[in-house]
Amino acid sequence: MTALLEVRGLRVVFDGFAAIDGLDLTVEEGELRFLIGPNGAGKTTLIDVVTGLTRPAAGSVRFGGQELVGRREHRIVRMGVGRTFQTATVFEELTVVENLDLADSFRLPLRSLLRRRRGVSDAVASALETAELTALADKPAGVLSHGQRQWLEIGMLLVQRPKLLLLDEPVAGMSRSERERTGELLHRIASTHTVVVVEHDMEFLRKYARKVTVLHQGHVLREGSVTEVQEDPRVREVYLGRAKGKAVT
Amino acid sequence: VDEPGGGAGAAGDEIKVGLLHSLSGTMAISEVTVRDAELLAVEEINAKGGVLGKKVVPVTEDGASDWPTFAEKAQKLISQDRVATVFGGWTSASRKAMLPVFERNKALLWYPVQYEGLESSPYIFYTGATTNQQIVPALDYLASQGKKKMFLVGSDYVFPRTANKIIKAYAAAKGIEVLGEEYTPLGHTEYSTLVNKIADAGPDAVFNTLNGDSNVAFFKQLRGSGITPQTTPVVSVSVAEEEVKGIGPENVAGHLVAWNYYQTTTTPANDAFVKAFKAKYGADKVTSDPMEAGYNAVYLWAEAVKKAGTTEVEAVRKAAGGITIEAPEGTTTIDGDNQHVAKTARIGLVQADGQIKEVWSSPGPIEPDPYLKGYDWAGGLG
Amino acid sequence: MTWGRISLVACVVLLALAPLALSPFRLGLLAKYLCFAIVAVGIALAWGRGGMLTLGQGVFFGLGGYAMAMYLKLEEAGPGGLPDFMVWSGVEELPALWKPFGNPVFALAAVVLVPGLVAFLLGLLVFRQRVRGAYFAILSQALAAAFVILLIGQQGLTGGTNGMTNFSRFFGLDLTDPNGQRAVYAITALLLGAMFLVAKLLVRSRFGRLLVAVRDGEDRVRFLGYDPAVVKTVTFTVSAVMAGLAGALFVPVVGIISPALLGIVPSLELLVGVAVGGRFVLAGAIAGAIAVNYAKTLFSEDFAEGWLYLQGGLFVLVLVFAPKGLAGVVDSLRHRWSSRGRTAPTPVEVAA
Amino acid sequence: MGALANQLPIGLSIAAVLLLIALGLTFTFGQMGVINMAHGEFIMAGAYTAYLLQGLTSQSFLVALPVAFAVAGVMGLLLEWSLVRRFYGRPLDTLLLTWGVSLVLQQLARDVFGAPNVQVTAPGWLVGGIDVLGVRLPYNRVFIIVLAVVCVVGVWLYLTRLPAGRRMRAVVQDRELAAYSGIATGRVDRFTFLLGSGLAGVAGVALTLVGPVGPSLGTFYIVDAFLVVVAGGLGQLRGAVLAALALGFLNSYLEFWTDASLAKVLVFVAIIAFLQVRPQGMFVLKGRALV
Amino acid sequence: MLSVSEVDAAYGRARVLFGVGLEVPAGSLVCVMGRNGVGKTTLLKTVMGTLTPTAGRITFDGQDITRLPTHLRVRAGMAYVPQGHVSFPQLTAWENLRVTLEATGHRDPAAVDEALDVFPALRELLKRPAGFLSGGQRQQLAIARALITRPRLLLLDEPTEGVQPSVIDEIEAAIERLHREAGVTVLLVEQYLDFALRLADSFVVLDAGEVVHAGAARELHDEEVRRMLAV
Ligand SMILES: Nc1ncnc2c1ncn2[C@@H]1O[C@H](COP(=O)(O)OP(=O)(O)OP(=O)(O)O)[C@@H](O)[C@H]1O
Ligand SMILES: Nc1ncnc2c1ncn2[C@@H]1O[C@H](COP(=O)(O)OP(=O)(O)OP(=O)(O)O)[C@@H](O)[C@H]1O
Ligand SMILES: NC(N)=O
Ligand SMILES: [Mg+2]
Ligand SMILES: [Mg+2]
Repeated sequence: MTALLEVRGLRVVFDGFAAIDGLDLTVEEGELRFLIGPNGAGKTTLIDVVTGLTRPAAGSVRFGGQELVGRREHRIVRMGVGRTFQTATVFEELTVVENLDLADSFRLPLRSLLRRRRGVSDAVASALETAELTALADKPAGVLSHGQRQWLEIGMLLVQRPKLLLLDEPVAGMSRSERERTGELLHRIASTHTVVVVEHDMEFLRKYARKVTVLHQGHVLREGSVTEVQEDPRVREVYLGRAKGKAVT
Repeated sequence: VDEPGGGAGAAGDEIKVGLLHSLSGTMAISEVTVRDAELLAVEEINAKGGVLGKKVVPVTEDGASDWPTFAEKAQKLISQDRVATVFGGWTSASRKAMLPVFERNKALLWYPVQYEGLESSPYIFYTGATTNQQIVPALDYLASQGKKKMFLVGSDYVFPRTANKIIKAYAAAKGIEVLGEEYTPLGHTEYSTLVNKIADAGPDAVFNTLNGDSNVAFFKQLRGSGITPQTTPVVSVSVAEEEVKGIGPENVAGHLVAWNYYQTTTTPANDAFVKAFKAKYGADKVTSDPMEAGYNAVYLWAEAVKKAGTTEVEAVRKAAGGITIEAPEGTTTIDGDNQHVAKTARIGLVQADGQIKEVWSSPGPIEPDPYLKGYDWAGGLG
Repeated sequence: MTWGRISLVACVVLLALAPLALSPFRLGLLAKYLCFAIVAVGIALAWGRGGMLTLGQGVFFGLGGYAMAMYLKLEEAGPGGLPDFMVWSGVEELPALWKPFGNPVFALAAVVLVPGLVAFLLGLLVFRQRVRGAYFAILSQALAAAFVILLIGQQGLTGGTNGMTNFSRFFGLDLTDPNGQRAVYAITALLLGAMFLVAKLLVRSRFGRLLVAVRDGEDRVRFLGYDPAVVKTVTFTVSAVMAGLAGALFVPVVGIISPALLGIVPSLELLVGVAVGGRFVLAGAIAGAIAVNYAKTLFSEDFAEGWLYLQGGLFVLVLVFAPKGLAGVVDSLRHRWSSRGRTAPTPVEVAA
Repeated sequence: MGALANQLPIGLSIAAVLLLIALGLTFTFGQMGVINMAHGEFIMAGAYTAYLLQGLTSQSFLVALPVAFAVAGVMGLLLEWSLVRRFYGRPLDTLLLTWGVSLVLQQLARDVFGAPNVQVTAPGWLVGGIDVLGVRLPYNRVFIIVLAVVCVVGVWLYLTRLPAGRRMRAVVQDRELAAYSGIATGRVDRFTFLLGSGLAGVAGVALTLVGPVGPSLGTFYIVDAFLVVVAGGLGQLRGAVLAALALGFLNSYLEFWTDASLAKVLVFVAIIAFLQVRPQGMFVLKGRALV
Repeated sequence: MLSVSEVDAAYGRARVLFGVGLEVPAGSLVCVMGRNGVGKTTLLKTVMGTLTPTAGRITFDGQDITRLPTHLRVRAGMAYVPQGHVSFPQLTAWENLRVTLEATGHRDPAAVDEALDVFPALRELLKRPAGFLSGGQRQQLAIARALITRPRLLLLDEPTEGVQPSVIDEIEAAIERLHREAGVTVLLVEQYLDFALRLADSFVVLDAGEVVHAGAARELHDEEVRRMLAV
């Protein structure tokens, strides 16, 4: 296995406050990595930096050997990095299919963009199925419920066919059964892609995680298997809480 | 289907005439009252039995301070309302926009405001001053007062630019130094820098061709600057009683203006005009040169129609030459060749009460010379 | 046939019959409205679809108009001659900027390329820096103000406030002759049709969807791998080219081009038609532009002094009661018609 | 050299005028997101208030300041209550809406006061000027500078120190959440509009010292006022002050070296250039949410 | 204390609630449950008055509040933590709290301290604009903001979403304290069954905008209810 994502000496400063401070992180090709850590540890900020939304004060982010820092967002997407957002954002006035189709078409040259969409590509069709949105395909995304929106967003990420997927709290606010579905989907995707997931849901983590990285105050506190991480007293101290680390089953 | 040209407008027992001025926008400040004066003249003429036994019916249109609108509305008055003639315009820009419309349709426009000359359309009668009846006498007056260094300030459009071209030719010939020449957009209101430039240059006099609202800002901002009428008078050619009112007399008092008529001009016709105007529009209203020129225009046209016996354009044009009326400004005669009128030039001093006192006048009406053919120094112009 | 098709055909027939039914003066006015309708198509694209409220469309209208006017003026002045305004502005030699405009091919290309290029450069500078919404609107408004001041300040080059007027020929057509005027009308109507089709195709394409996405979530679009600045710049450029073409035809139609047509107020008036007609629907924008300009002519003829009340009042009413314009009203009427009988839930007000 | 030095206070006074007219917009535009094109007409209303009041008392000019605040403020309040409140969240529509209103108000002024300009006589103590170190300072300019400073400080205190200011910012940022926090949002909206419009009225009184008083008064200033707010960054008082100063000095020196027309064009070019360097100056981060 | 009867609600044309009825006795802790998109948030918004019901009646303390403006409901003693980490983004965290304090009836500054004691992590963030806070930090702020009003009825819409496990414990403890010690009545929407189970006295299950089940908390162990909550 080779390193797909290499973060080295990363530092992000906002108004004198270092949200990320000396972070190093390596994600191998094909990995399913979970990222956890206290509120404000810098998880979302890390994703923001990798995807070009935030500029670091120092450090480098290499993706497949290429530097990402300094590139514009859409360039990074075109290199094969995709993400979702902590609160799902879809285009409410466009239909579900159109949302997916746009995510699928970014590789088309401007010339073909000027043509009308005819039918649905295979990728879009299968994403519709995966997200169980086939019945709602021609509805504007604005009418979707919270959970369906999150699914649509995951679907859009899938048709984008990125090499690296960054998911920011994909199951937050989802009902129990939808969490399960998402978890299974994650597993399937992870067999062919590299995936980084940020989550606070420990139940979900225990069920689907292999390798976990714990961030704290902008740097890596611990890296290891679910059990290793869970037993680590420092992780308990800053993140899990004294009593409940294993109380919840 | 429309047929071009005038001669129309006299259907039945009415004669329709168009009044085309800006009733909205920046120029409304000046033009509304001109329209009022024209309406007064129409009313008076009708009271005396009309023209050719027919009642004169005014059709009002708004040029909206927008030159293309002037052209469009002129076309509408001509081809839709079939007016016998149009009285209208203020800025030279509006006149230039209307000119092709009148020429193409062979219809008549009466233009009532002082302007930059160098024009003589067969389908326009110019009842305001051309340059040799206003600007040149003003320059002569300044020269006679020993003013040797001048600063030129104007709005950025054809009238001020052309006027200043003439002033510079004059200055070059008469050994007057032009220290600066500055233009600001119409409607500009920030003059502190310009005032500073003037103070820095230190002229004997400022020649002001600003138009409209800008005058207010200019004079208000000039006042605190230390430049006084005693040391450096400003002579304005587009500031009349109406504008003085808006500027605030205390801000312009002591400065000079150049026109052909003031409310204070003493002629029997003027007494009647001022009285009638105040009676119709309110005692606090003032009369001014462009208003008077608009008022005259209606009378001059009426006389020409009477002489021609028809409102037909070519006949009226032919009849117009030599038509004379006793206007508020004095005897006024149409020059048949260039369709301007002979006018008396008057230099005035703005008083603290807002009225303008005549301090000099030409010995008699000056024949119009729009191309300044009678002036050697003006050889290179137009 | 759908309702849309039927009304489209009806409009085409009406426009085709107009030269037979209207006096040359009225036909000229209609042609003028059609020019504004062409601009409206561009605005509906940029604003309705792309969310770019451009308050400076007069600039592009002007660029197209001046390019055309320069050619016509030179044509009229003849070889070696000077346009009339240069003579009275004291210009003695034809300025270098003017020289290529003697060539009709160059002038026609300039009508398209100059507004397009200016919009492209400006769009790139502004959109890449993520200026949007109200900021873009105000910036474009300032652009209109600056452009007008620039034009006015260069009297020898542009005719200053007067602009250029007095055109009698247009590519061999006699503009003083009713037949020449009819021909110009026909060209304008055809161009409007062509622009409508171009816009329609654009809206229906993937690019059109992308544009809507950019309007509703510009930042999100970046994460789909598109550069919103490019999408916006392209659209802005297309709408500018439409305005430029309209300006170029305006010159023979109305016979004048001047800064007074290009400033902030005229640019806003261009928007009014689009807003009244409905900015989300191309046909609505066209209908709105024609209707509002017709209303302006009508009102200002009959109530010259009350025109501003009517214009302002009408505008406020439309925005308050029909925020999606006439097209929105038509749409909801159609909706009500088709859902009659069924019980529709009463709309609920979201109070805060 | 003397003239060049003179441009300094001129730049300052242009900045003061710009700031005074733009200050009200920090409320209606900066805080509420309403592009109020009728702001210019509220300025006009303030100026006409000064016109109507003159001669009534010996210090009618000073009396006009609070009265104009009230008159323009109430006009703003009525505008908010009758129309603008239906338009929250649709800033671009408010632009068109208030433009319609501004046309009506202009015509109304024309019908009530007549198309020609009216005159407001400056009080005696504002006539003339003094020379400081060879630099000429007209009293009316000094007055405007002082008034601008007073208003800026007042607005700053209001926005940052007073509960009412906090409430206002809260409502603007999230109307629904503000209601959940117990804030009477409707009342806050109206009051905010009243303040912003009232400041326009005050500016109108001050402008009678240096410019024309007529129906078109507002149109002369409105574009510049919006530019100041935009260049300064929306809702940023500090930004607006800096932008006004920058535009003031830029204007004064560019006009000195070139002319008034070119200066205006160059200022626009400068703003576009500034954008390339500091795009953040032009918009405010609304947190980390995507737009 | 709160009674919702036969309430219908809609967003424009889309009807979401159908004759919902609900009783929240004083001093109780009622949990609303249901799958995604069944109308839980809509119900709370209707109770808070940002959505006016098209039919039905809502009373608080025996008073009809169906048409009462939201801010008056808050002053009457209701507080609401909306779903999804909402804050005033450009106000600092401190200002977020302060502005709420000033708008409430009691205006006791000690309330701010009490709220911050529940979320000590917030103390270091007070000067930061809330829009810059992380999702979980904002959620903590949102709950703190509601506590500041010293409500008698507290409505929480998925309060644990995006919050780290240890803080979820803190929230649980705080709700418990408020409920047991201060006697605050609580209406809770929660997806975490365990969290809900530990706190609630009684529960209501919504499905497709209708109440399909209501009962005491212990019944929640019933397989039937679990099934109801599944897709
Ligand atoms: N633009 C900004 N300005 C100031 N501080 C910021 C900014 N963006 C983020 N922060 C701070 O940086 C820290 C890291 O935030 P981040 O969103 O990455 O946390 P997180 O790990 O995703 O937390 P959570 O689990 O709550 O989502 C937080 O303390 C946050 O307040
Ligand atoms: N603003 C809106 N406009 C139109 N429909 C809406 C709106 N908000 C919600 N809905 C619809 O109303 C229904 C109920 O939504 P609500 O947010 O109340 O669900 P919920 O039970 O809170 O779901 P979740 O668990 O995902 O938060 C959903 O079908 C949703 O699509
Ligand atoms: N003729 C003028 N004053 O424009
Ligand atoms: Mg996060
Ligand atoms: Mg919900």
